[in-house]
Amino acid sequence: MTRNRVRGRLPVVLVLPAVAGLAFLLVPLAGLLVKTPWTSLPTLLSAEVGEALRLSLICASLATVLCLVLGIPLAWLLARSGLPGRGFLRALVTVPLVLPPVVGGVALLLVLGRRGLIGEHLDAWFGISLPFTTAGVVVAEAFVAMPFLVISVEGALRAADPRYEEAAATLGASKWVTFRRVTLPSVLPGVVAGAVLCWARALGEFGATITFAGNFPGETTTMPLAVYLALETDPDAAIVLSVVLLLVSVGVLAGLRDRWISGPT
Amino acid sequence: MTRNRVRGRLPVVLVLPAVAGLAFLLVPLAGLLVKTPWTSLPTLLSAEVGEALRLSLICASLATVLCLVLGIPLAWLLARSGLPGRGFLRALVTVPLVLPPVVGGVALLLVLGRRGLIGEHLDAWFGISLPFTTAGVVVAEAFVAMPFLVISVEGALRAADPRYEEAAATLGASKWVTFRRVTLPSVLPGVVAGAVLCWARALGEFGATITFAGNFPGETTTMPLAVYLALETDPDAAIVLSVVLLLVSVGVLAGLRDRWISGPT
Amino acid sequence: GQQTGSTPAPGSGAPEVTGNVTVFAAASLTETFTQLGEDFEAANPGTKVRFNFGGSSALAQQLNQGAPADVFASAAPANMKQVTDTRTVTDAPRTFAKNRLAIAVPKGNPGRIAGLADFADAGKKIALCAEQVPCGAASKKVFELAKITPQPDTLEQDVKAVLTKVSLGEVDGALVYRTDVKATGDKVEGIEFAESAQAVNDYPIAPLAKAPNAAVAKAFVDFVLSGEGRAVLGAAGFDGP
Amino acid sequence: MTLDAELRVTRGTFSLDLDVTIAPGEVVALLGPNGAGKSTALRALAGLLPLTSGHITVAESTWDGANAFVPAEKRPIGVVFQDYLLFAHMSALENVAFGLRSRGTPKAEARAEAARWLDRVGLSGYEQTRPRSLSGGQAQRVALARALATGPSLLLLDEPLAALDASTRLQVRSELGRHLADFGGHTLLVTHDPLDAMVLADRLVILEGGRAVQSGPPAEVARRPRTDYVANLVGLNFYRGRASGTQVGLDGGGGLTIAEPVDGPVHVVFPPNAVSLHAARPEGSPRNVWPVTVAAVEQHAHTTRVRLDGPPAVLADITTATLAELRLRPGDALWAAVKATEVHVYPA
Amino acid sequence: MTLDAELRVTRGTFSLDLDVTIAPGEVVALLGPNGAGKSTALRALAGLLPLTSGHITVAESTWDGANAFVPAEKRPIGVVFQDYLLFAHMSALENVAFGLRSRGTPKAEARAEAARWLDRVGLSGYEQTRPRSLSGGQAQRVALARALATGPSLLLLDEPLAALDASTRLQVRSELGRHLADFGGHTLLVTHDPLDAMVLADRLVILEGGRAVQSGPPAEVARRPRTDYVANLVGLNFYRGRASGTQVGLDGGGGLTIAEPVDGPVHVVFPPNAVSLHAARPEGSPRNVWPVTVAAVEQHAHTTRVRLDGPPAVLADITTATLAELRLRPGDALWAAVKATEVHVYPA
Ligand SMILES: Nc1ncnc2c1ncn2[C@@H]1O[C@H](COP(=O)(O)OP(=O)(O)OP(=O)(O)O)[C@@H](O)[C@H]1O
Ligand SMILES: Nc1ncnc2c1ncn2[C@@H]1O[C@H](COP(=O)(O)OP(=O)(O)OP(=O)(O)O)[C@@H](O)[C@H]1O
Ligand SMILES: [Mg+2]
Ligand SMILES: [Mg+2]
Repeated sequence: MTRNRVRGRLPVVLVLPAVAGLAFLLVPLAGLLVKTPWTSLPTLLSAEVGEALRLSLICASLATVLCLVLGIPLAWLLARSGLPGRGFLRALVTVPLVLPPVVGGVALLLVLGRRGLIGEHLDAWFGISLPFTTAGVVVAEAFVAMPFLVISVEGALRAADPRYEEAAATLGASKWVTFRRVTLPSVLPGVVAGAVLCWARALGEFGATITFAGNFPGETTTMPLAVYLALETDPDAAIVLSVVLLLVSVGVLAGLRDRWISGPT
Repeated sequence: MTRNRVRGRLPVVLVLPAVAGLAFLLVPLAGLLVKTPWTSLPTLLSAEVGEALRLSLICASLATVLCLVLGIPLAWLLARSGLPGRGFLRALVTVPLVLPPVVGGVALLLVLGRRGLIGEHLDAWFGISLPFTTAGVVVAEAFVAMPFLVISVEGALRAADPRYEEAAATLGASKWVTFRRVTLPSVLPGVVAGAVLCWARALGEFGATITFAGNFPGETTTMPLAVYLALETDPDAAIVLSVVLLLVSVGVLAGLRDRWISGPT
Repeated sequence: GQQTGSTPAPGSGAPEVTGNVTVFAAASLTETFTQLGEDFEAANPGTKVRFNFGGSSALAQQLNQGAPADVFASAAPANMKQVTDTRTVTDAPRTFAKNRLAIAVPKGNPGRIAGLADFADAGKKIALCAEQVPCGAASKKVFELAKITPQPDTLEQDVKAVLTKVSLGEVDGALVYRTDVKATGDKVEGIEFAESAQAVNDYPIAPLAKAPNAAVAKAFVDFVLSGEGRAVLGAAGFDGP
Repeated sequence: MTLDAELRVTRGTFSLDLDVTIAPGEVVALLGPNGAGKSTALRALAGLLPLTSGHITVAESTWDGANAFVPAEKRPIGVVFQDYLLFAHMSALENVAFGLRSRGTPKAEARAEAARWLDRVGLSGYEQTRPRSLSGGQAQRVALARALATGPSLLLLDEPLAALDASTRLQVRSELGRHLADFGGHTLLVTHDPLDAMVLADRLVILEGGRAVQSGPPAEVARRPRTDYVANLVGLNFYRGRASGTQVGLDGGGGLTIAEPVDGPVHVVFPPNAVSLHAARPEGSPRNVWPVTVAAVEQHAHTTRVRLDGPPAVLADITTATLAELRLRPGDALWAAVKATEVHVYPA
Repeated sequence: MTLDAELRVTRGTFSLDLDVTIAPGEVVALLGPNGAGKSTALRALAGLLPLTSGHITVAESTWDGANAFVPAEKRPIGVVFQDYLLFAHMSALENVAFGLRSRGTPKAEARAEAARWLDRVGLSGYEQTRPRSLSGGQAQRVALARALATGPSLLLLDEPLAALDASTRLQVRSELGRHLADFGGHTLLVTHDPLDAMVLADRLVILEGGRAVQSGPPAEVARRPRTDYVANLVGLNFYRGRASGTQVGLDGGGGLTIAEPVDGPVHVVFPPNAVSLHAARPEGSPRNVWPVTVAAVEQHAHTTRVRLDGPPAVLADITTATLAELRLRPGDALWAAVKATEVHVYPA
C-alpha cells in the first residue's frame, strides 16, 4: 500500500497569483520560442557565436566569483557590524541597479578608464588598462551584478538567528571562523539565491559592458553584445541568439542541484 | 561610567574585502559625482524632467507592487509546495534576467502587442492595448524585475525553519493564514531585500521599457529613457540626470527604516 | 561633402601598410563595415582590422575617455564633433556616405499609409525617432518642410527600435532610413517620398590623433572613401557623399 | 468518542509501532527513554507526520488511514512542542491568541481570552514581551497557554513542564491538573518526570525503542515495573529472576528470599529505603543479607543514596545518622540487608 | 585562580545584581524561579552580554570591567545553552568537534576526541546524525558533549539535563559528576532539579528576581531554607514566625510548639512525612495538633501527598495504608499532628 498524500490542499489565494506570476514570466518566453525562426539556427552557429557564448559564460562566472568574494563580506558588514549609517550604506549599494547601465559604464570609464581617476595611475604605474579587455568585461558585469548578491545575502543574514554565532563564539571560534563555518552555511540558500541572480544578471549585462569594455569579437563581445549587433543586421538572428543564451542559462541553473539550494535538514 | 565596547575586533579577512567591495561600488559613483557638471543642473530641471522622474517613481513602485503580489506566492510555490520539476521552474524564472532587455521587450510585444498571441484578443475583445501606455511601462518593468523578488524570497523561505509553519497548522491555521501570519513575517527581511532589488531594477529599467512601451514624454518616458536620449546629444546632461535619479533612489531607500529590514528581535 | 575622387587604389603605389587597425564604427554600419574590413585585409595583406561597433554617442564617450582607437566612423556629425572637440584628429572628418529617410510600413501596409500626410492622423499608430538622434532630427526637418504636424505614439531611441515595432505590426507607419528598410528584408515595406532629399544625414569618418597605427588608419579611411568602399556602401542603400 | 490509533511510522533508521487508545477525558502519559519515539508519536497524532501504515480514528472519523488524511489544521488539536516553537515576531499575547484567531474568534475576544490564559500560567505582565526576551520557563508557559487556549479535543503535550522551576511547576501542574480534570477531550502527555505522570495521568504507556513495553494505571506501573527504565523511573531496585518457592535466583547473579512462594520467571522489586547497610554481617530478622561494596554515594536533600555493587547490585537510601556512623567511601565493603516482606514479586 | 564576579546587567525592565565567587574546582549551582536571571548571569559570564557595571575577574585577569572586555571567543569557557543551539548544518560529531577545531586541534584528532565524547554521553552511533533528526534528549547530550570537549576552565551549564529521561539522566549526571570531580576549573550549573544540584554542586546560590537570596553548601540550604522557593525546592513545610520560648507564632496565622526555646524572628521547617493525619483529634505525644481541611490529594509513586488548608496550611506525605483508612477527598476536615522534635527552627 502506498500512501502518497499531500498535506492538505494548496490554498487558492496563493496558488492563483503564483500561477499568474509564472505565466507572466513564461508566456513571453513561450512567445519568443514560438516565433523563433529555428531554421536560421544552423547558419548562425558560427565559430563567432560559440566564442561569444564561451566568453559570456566565463565572464559571468568570473564576475560572480568576484561578487561573492567582495559581496558576502560587504553583506555581513551591513547586517552584523553595527556600523553607524548602515541604512545609508545599504541604499548606496543599490546604486548600480538604478543607474542606467550605460551611465554605469561611463562611471566606470571615469574612474578606471585610461584617463580615469584611478585608471590613469593603474596605467602609468603598472601598465594595467581595464577598458576594452576581457578583464574589463568582468569588472563591468561585477559592478552591475554585485548589488543583487549583497542585498540578497544581507536579507538572509538579517533573518538568521544570531545566537548560533554566539554559541560559536563560546566555543572559541573567532569571528572569521564563526562566519565561515556557522553563519555562511546557515544562510547558504540566500547566498545561492544571490549568486544565481548575480550570475544571470551578469550573463545578460549589456549597457555597462559595451560602454566600458567595448565590443571586440573574441575579447569583449559577449552574447548580449552579439545580440545587439545582430539586431542591427538581422533581427531574426538576434532572437535566435537570445534564445540560445537563454537555453544555456536555464540549463546551467536547472543543473544546480536542489542540494545546493535547500536549507539544512 | 559609560561602557561602550564592541564585542571584539572585526576580522580583517572580512572587513578588507567588504571595504574593497564597497569601494568598488562607490568609487565609480564618486567619479560620476565629481565629474557631474552641476552648473547645468538648473537649466535641466525642466518640467519634462520632473515628469519623467515622477513617472519613473510611480511605475517602479507599481511594478514592485505587481511583483510582490505575483512573486511572493510564486516564491512560496517554488520553496514549499513540493511540486515536481521545481529546479527547472526556478531556472525558468530567472530567464527575464538573462534575456537582453530589448529581446525581453520583443518577447512582450510578441505576446501582449497589438498582433501578439494574447494582445490580439485583449485588443479585439476589450479594446485594451498595452504598448505605448503607462500600463505597458509597468508591465515591462515588472517582467524584468520580478525574478529578483522571486529568487530572493525563495532563498529566504528555504532558509526559514518550516516547523513554525507546522506549529501554526496545529493551531488550526489554514495554509493561507499560516503563510500570511507566520511564514511571511519570518521572512520579511528577505522580502524587503527582494522588493528593494525589484524596485531599484525597475527604476533603472530601460531596454524592455522602450521596446515594449515606447517613448512618449509624459506617458512612457521614464528617467532612464530621458537619460539615454540625453546621452545622444549632451552627455553631461545625461550624467546630471542619472545622478538626480540616483540621489532620489538613494533617498527613498535610505528612508526605509531599519525596522522594516531587520528580523524579529 | 569633401571630394577625394583622385585617391589612388589602395595597395598600388602607396607604401606597404601592415599591422592592426582598430575602428570604432556606428552600429548601423555593422554589416557594411564588416564587409569593408574583410576587403581591406584582402587588399593589404598583413593588416588586421578590429571593429568596435556601438551607438555613435557611446563610442564618442569611449573615445573621449582615451579608448585606444585608430579610426572613428560616426552615424552623425554631432557625435564626430564631440570627439573632435576634445581629441584631435589627424585629418579633418570626411563624409563617406549619406542616408535619407523613407516611410516604413508593415508588410501589406495594413494601416494604409500613403504618404507623409497620414502621419498627422491621430487614429494611426505612428513611430518616429526621438529628436535627439539623427533620424529624429531629420524627420523633424522633413515634417517642417512638408508643413505637417505628426501625431507620433512613440519617439524611439534608434532606427532599429522603430523597425522592430514596424515589423511586428505594432505601428502602422514610421520614418526611418532607406538603408534600414532595405536591410530588414521583406517584413517591412518602404515608401519613398519627395521631401526626403532635403533632409539627408551625413556619415563622417576620421583617423584619430595618437592612433597607435596612424599609417594603417589613414589607409583604411582612404579605402572606405575609395570606389570599392563606395560600391559596398551603395549596395546597402547609402548615397554617395 | 474514543481515540484509537495504530501508529506505524518510519523515520530514517528509526521505526515506531505503537497502539494507543485514549478514552474521552482520559489523560495518557507517554514515558520512555530519549529517542524512544515519543515526539514522533505526537507528531503523527498531530498530523505533521503521515503514517507509513496503521490508522488514527477519533469517534467515527478517520484522521489518518489508507484512504483518508486530515491535515493538521483540520484536526481539533492543541500541541506543546518540546522546543516550544513560539512565533518570534509576535508578542506572548499574540502567540496565545493566534490559535483562537485562526479558529475564528473575533480579535478582541481572542486577546481577552489569551490574556486570561497568560494570567493562569503566571505570566500576566508579559503580554507584550517577544519570545526572545522571555526566559526558558516563561517561554514554555506561553507555549502551554497557546495549546490550551483553543480548547482542543486532543491535547498533545511534549514535556510541557520540563523548563519550569520547582514552585512554578507545582503551580502550573496543579493548574493543568484542574484543567485536565474538567476536560472532556483526550490528552497525551509526554514527560520524563514520574511525578508529572503520576499526578496528571490516568494511565501510563511506556515506550522503548519505538514499542510499548508496559502500560497501565500509574500506581500499578509504579508497583510492578517491567523494565529497568520503568524501575529506574519510579525509583525501585529491580531484578529479573526465576523463582522456585520462596527462593529467587537472579539473572544477574545472586539470589533473594521472598515471603510468598511462587514458581517460574519473575520480576523482583524493593525500594531503596528497604535496604539497610551494616558494617558487619547483621544477625536477626532480615532474611536477605549479602556482601556489597560501595560504588558511589550521593547526597540528596534529606537522604543519602548509596550505589552498591553486589551481586546483586543495589541502591540504598540511608539516613544521615547511618551515614555518620558508617562514614561511607567508594570501595568500602559492607553488608546489605532486606526483609523478605519488603520484597515484591510478580510474574515476568 | 578564583573567579570573582560582580554581575550587574540591565535587560529591558529586568535587572540582575549578583555577586558570585567560584574557587578552582568548585561547582556552584544557580537555582531560582523562572525569569530570576540565571541565563542572564550565564550570558554575562560567557561574554555574550556586556556588564552594565561590575566586573568579572579570573585569577589576575579581568574579563569584563570598566576598562577591559574579553570577548566570548577569547574566554576559555564551555557553555550549554538552555535551547542547545546546535548547528543545524553539521552532524552531531562535527558539532562536538567544532570547539576543538576552533581552538586549533587538528581535524583527525578533533574528530576522534569528539567521537569519544559522544560515546561518553551515550550517543555512539549518532555521529553522523543532523541535529534536526535527533530527539530532544539526544540533542541536549550533544550540546553537553560539545561544551565539555574543549576542556574549558569555566563551565557554564544552563539546565544541561532537563530534557534527559530518568535513567539517561542518572547516567549522564554521574558521568558529569565524575568529570567535574576531576575538573580543576570553575563550574556554574543552572538547574531546576534539586537532585542535580545536590549531587553535582559544592555550593548553591539561590537567585530570585535578579538578587541572590541564599547561598551555601547544598545540605545547609536544604536544611535551612530562607524563602518559599527554596523550601518548595527541597520539599519542606516552611513558615516565618516569631518565637518566644518554645512557642512560635506564625506570620500566616496559627502557631507551633518547638523543642528548644529560642526568641525573635525565626524560620520554621519540617518535612511532609513528619505530618500525621487523623480523622479525630489524636491524643498522646505530638505537641502540635491542629484542625485542617483537605485541599488536594496527589498520588506519587510510593506515597500520597496531601495539601491541607490550615492555619497553618501544610503538606503531608501519607502511606497507602493511611490513605486507604482515611479515604481522603478535598474538603474533608482532619487533624494534623507534628512532633515538636521534628520541627526545625532557625533565626530568620
Ligand atoms: N527528522 C528525523 N529524521 C530521522 N530520524 C529522526 C528524525 N527525528 C527523530 N528521529 C529519530 O527518531 C528517534 C525517535 O525520536 P523522537 O524525537 O520521537 O524521540 P523522543 O522519544 O521524543 O525522545 P526525547 O525524550 O529525547 O525527546 C530518535 O532516534 C531520533 O534520532
Ligand atoms: N533579550 C531580552 N531582552 C529583555 N529582557 C529579557 C531578555 N531576555 C530575558 N529577559 C528577561 O530577563 C529576565 C531574566 O531572564 P533569564 O532568561 O535570565 O531567566 P532564567 O532565570 O534563566 O529563567 P528560566 O529558568 O525560565 O530559564 C526575564 O524576566 C526575562 O523576561
Ligand atoms: Mg521528544
Ligand atoms: Mg534560563
